[in-house]
Amino acid sequence: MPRLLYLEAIRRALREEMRRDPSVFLIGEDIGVYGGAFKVTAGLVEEFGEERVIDSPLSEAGYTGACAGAAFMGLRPVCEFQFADFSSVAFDAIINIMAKSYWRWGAPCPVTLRMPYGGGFSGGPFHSQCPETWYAQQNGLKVVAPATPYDAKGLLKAAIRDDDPVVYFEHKFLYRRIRGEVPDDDYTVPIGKARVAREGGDLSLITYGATLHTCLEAAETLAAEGVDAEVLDLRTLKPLDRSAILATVEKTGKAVVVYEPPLTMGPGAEVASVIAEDGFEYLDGPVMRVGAKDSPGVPFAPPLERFYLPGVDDVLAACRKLAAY
Amino acid sequence: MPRLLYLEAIRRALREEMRRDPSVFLIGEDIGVYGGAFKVTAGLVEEFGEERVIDSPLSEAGYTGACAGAAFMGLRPVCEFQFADFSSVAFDAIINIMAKSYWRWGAPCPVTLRMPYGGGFSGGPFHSQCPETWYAQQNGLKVVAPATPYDAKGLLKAAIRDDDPVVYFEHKFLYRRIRGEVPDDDYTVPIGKARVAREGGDLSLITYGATLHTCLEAAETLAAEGVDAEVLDLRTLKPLDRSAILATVEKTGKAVVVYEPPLTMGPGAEVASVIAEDGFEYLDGPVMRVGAKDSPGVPFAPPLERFYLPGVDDVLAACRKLAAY
Amino acid sequence: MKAEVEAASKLDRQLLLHLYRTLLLTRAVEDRVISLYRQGRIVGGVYNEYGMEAISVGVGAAMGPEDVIAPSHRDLGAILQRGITPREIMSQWLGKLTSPTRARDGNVHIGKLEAGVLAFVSHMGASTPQAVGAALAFKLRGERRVAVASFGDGAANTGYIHESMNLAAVRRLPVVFVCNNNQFAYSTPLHKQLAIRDIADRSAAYGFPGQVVDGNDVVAVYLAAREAIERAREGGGPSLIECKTMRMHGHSEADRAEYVPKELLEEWKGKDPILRMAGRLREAGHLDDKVQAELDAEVRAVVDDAVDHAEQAPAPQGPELLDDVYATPL
Amino acid sequence: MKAEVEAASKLDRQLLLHLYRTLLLTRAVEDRVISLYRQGRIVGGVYNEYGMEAISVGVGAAMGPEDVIAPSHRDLGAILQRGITPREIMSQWLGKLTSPTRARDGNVHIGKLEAGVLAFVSHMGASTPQAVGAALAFKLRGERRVAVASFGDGAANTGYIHESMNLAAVRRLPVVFVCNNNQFAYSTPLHKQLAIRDIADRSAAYGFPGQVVDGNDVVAVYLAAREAIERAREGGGPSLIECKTMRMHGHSEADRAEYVPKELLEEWKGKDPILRMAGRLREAGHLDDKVQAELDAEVRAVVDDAVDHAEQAPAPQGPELLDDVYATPL
Ligand SMILES: Cc1ncc(C[n+]2csc(CCOP(=O)(O)OP(=O)(O)O)c2C)c(N)n1
Ligand SMILES: Cc1ncc(C[n+]2csc(CCOP(=O)(O)OP(=O)(O)O)c2C)c(N)n1
Ligand SMILES: [Mg+2]
Ligand SMILES: [Mg+2]
Repeated sequence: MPRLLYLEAIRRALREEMRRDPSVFLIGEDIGVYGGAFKVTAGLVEEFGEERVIDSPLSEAGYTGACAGAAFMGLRPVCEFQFADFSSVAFDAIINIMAKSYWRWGAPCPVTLRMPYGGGFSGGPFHSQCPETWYAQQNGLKVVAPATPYDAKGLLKAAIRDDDPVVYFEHKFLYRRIRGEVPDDDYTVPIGKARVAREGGDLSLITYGATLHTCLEAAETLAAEGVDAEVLDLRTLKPLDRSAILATVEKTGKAVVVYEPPLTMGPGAEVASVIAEDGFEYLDGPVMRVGAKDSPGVPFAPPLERFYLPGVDDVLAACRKLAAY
Repeated sequence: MPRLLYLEAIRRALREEMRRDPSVFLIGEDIGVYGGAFKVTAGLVEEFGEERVIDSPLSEAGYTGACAGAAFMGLRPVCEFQFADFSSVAFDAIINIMAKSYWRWGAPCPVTLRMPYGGGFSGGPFHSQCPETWYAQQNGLKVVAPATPYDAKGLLKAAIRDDDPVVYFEHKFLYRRIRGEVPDDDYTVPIGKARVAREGGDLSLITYGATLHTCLEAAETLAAEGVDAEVLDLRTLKPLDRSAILATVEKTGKAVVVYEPPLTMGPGAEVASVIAEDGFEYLDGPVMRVGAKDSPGVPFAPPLERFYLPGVDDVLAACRKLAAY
Repeated sequence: MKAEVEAASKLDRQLLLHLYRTLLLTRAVEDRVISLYRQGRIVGGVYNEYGMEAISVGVGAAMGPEDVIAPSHRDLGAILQRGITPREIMSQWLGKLTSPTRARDGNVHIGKLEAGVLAFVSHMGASTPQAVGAALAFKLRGERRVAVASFGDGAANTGYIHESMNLAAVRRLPVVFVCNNNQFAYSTPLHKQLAIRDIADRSAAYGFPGQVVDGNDVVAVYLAAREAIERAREGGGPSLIECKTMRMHGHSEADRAEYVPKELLEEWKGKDPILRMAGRLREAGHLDDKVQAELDAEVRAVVDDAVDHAEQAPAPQGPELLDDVYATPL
Repeated sequence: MKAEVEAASKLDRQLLLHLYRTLLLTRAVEDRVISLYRQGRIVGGVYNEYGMEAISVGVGAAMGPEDVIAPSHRDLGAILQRGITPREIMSQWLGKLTSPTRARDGNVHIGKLEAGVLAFVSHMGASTPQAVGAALAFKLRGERRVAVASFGDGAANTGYIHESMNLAAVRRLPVVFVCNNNQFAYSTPLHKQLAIRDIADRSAAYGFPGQVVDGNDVVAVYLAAREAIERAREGGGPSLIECKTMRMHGHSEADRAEYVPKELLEEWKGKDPILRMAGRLREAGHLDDKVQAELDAEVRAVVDDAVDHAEQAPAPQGPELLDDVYATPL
């Protein structure tokens, strides 16, 4: 089985889906000849032509709204934001046109919204955001955030085939840093299903995206300290896999929710709330959360960004406190 | 002391602040001669003129962005959205221009964003939303949501005088349904401070906005059943008054968080998470939440909307379950 | 009147009577909704195109069966011609399960894929990129279909319209933009909304043709729309039609519209599109008292039936709210 | 060249030398940033206005001391004239606490209220309504100040620009829109971005004047900007200046820009704004080898000092991140 970069896995999924289904097309800025700001779509315009790999004018609200219209006509647009940050100007189109259409008037809106997101590379306040919360709060959307090349391919294929609007969070920091086994075959990863990334019995680390790797690293250190952490990779943020969350807490009795957006009102607040309500009887300690610092933006300079981002040490500190509880 | 409608209290605050400070001006759609879709600004253009009560073209992104620019020049814009729902097209201006400016480059951005919000009048999916979550997740913003005429006036005055962007949620259903004592004098209600709206020792109802009244009504019924509920009115959603939340839970050991947005990922998720982490040792039962149904939109027809909105019965059911725990 | 009669004479009698009948039906539905509203039998607010019917009727008549429209909130006349029935429309006003939005949405928020009607989104401007996207789909698949985007003079100033028109222009998409300029956006008069005389001129900012049409002349609207739609169908790209008209009622029926100068209303009352079309048909010998009476009766029967149907239709109970949330359930 | 010399001759020597010196300084800062970037000493990506300096230099020179600019990401030449020092600019590139954004933001995201520079927001178009709002404040207070909004040919297609221009037109605000048309938006060439020849023509869609200017001619830009700014200052309302130019480097220094036709670059190399201005000054007798050498030395010294300063400036530790989050602390 080939070992691919996270980014290559995404490209594979796009290419395979475009070959499989002529109704799939791509739209975004600089995705054609240039291959996208991160080269994710490199080579696709050569294979599929300019009608199916569309370089849009600089108009996110317009082309996102247009994706909804194309989807209503039966196409399957894959809509790329150059950075997830810029989807803020298309927020209305996503939450009001797309998310509500099937429920409101029975029109399926099979759009995949590709969101290169996350920090860790001195991108500053407007190129590093984690806007999962913007979308995970909106019912009618599905929101996924793969952490591995395998899931990146499988979830993207599932998203494209899904008849609902799916917000697909691809972590920029993982693009070229993570390599993993990715089958050549046509597989999908089901939307809505979490995955136990590491089995353990002492406490549960519940996370997704880039912080999965932070958690796995922390888990190794904890193991050396005699604490056996289970790591749950949520993979889907909407709808949440409540039963997987409750199952791991039932098993360990202790939960730390880890995510990259700022701590307050981050997506892990919902996870913690589910545990505090439906998993209360399993709990042997407080439900802890580790997120980024509550700053208005992701900072630019490396020392600030290191301080800002949740790191292995932050996860370890929370786990040690909880393990000792 | 005059007993004013919630809506009149808002208008008073606007008039008093405009008289007090010539740098305060209003901008929005139809707020001048027409007095606004809800007549909140009725009479103000007559007193302050068209330069300070500006009927904008239909361009929320543009005029919200312009408010930021005017604020940087030292004015204090009060920016009205005709319905809070429509702020989705100004989302970027609020979270990227306004929320980050002081932190990022030291420019205070004293804008008050008036958001008529909430359901209960068959307004349908685009005129009834509760977008508190959109803004409460963004650091750098302050978010307030008064539930009484007294707070409506006091928090609006505090918001206008504040040097940060403040998102002011005024509940449409309360406009003409709630009357209360509102002093003629110049008082403010501090941003960031919750208020115990009803003392009680058996369990805590933690809420804000229109559901404060739902909770107070439920508390009366519970009292008759021998359950003495404390009701905490958060008043500010960002930053949360964590100590008030923890204090009431310390007192009662049981918490039900009640809010009007859909249950999942609603603003109460953060409240529940704070309790589950920092109030864990006080807890005698699960942290429960009552919110609207997880539907993609607020429905139009009354039977659907009644089913959708969290009502007294929903609050009672949760409280009875928790009281019996 | 001369030019009008001449233009009309290019159309056959059947088409002219279709336009007239649709004007009558549109007005009749509006009148009935208003009277139900006054009786407190309508759920929510009431918006209509009173006095502006020629625009949506003319545009709707010019569309082909496979074409698609993203209507504004004042486009009943077009919707009625696309196979959405008066029964469905009345069900929508009464919040019944038989409405196209199954009581989840209301009033003018009607959409139906099979009818080629994209459900109106309240956010002004937000419907327009959807039409552009539909046109994109038509072009990509090589279909000879056209999308129509309809919006008002207020909506014209939203970013959505700019981005939509520019995108359509760059890709030469088969889309026709129709702006109904009724001189007001809620209470805001034109001069506070924009600083140019003709919104049609904005087409030059994108590189496609624009024209001004008398929005109270159903034949003029029809002819302009037909030409623009055929141009788009033949690969000629987008165009913009500005229809000048006047909003004769309040923004909604709850709005007494005291901000509208009385004289303006008086002036435009004389331009009522239905009376004008009637006069023209009579002049051309297509209409007399007998035909008028037949049409009135026919239209009344349709509306009566629609209201009866809607009143008897089932209302939602509540829990249906959570059916069909996802098109692909988990 | 004849017309240029004539236009230039209307300006006095001091002003011409100021323009030239600022062009040199801008280019020198760019060159130094690029060399630091190649050495791996810059934090983050590098964007510059290489070959386009005449626009921001000309516009910046035309602004009054109390005026305000919402710059684009290629407006160093204007920023340098507003009292933001090369030291501050280099501190920004190196992510130091002495930068105007205290290392919280970087590269071209420079802003300073006292200097009348509104910090650039990455989101294309988002800076423009801020300039409109500043102009609104000036008008409301009766101040004789003008706001300048600068943006590119790509940004021109965002909804923000449409809404901003329309709002400025309706209220006749003292704002000057400057579009630097450098023929590319990242990799996207003009014809995929818009379907008209001159972006300046879009001003007609709002009802104010627009004009095309040779963006590589600093004097032409200066004169056009001065006229537009003075018109705005006198209550004449907004206007749009489109400066035609060419982006001579990649979108960022990491972009090899292979999508740009070689011939296009060759053609525009000959139009370099600095060489052109030098030629003109020499022709007019304002510049000789000696003056040039003095200017070069002066500019080099300024840049050397700025880099030294920035390198020695303190870097953030981390926890300062959470200082000064709110202007009104709780
Ligand atoms: C983005 C947005 N802002 C505000 C509103 C509230 N609103 C509804 S209709 C309307 C006026 C629309 O004017 P116009 O586009 O001219 O259409 P008309 O009603 O005149 O047909 C306004 C302000 C809205 N629906 N959407
Ligand atoms: C809303 C938004 N979308 C995408 C981007 C990414 N981006 C940065 S610059 C750029 C191209 C800008 O082109 P133009 O406006 O012509 O300015 P230029 O870089 O040519 O000076 C793009 C697409 C962005 N910054 N903002
Ligand atoms: Mg109108
Ligand atoms: Mg450009």
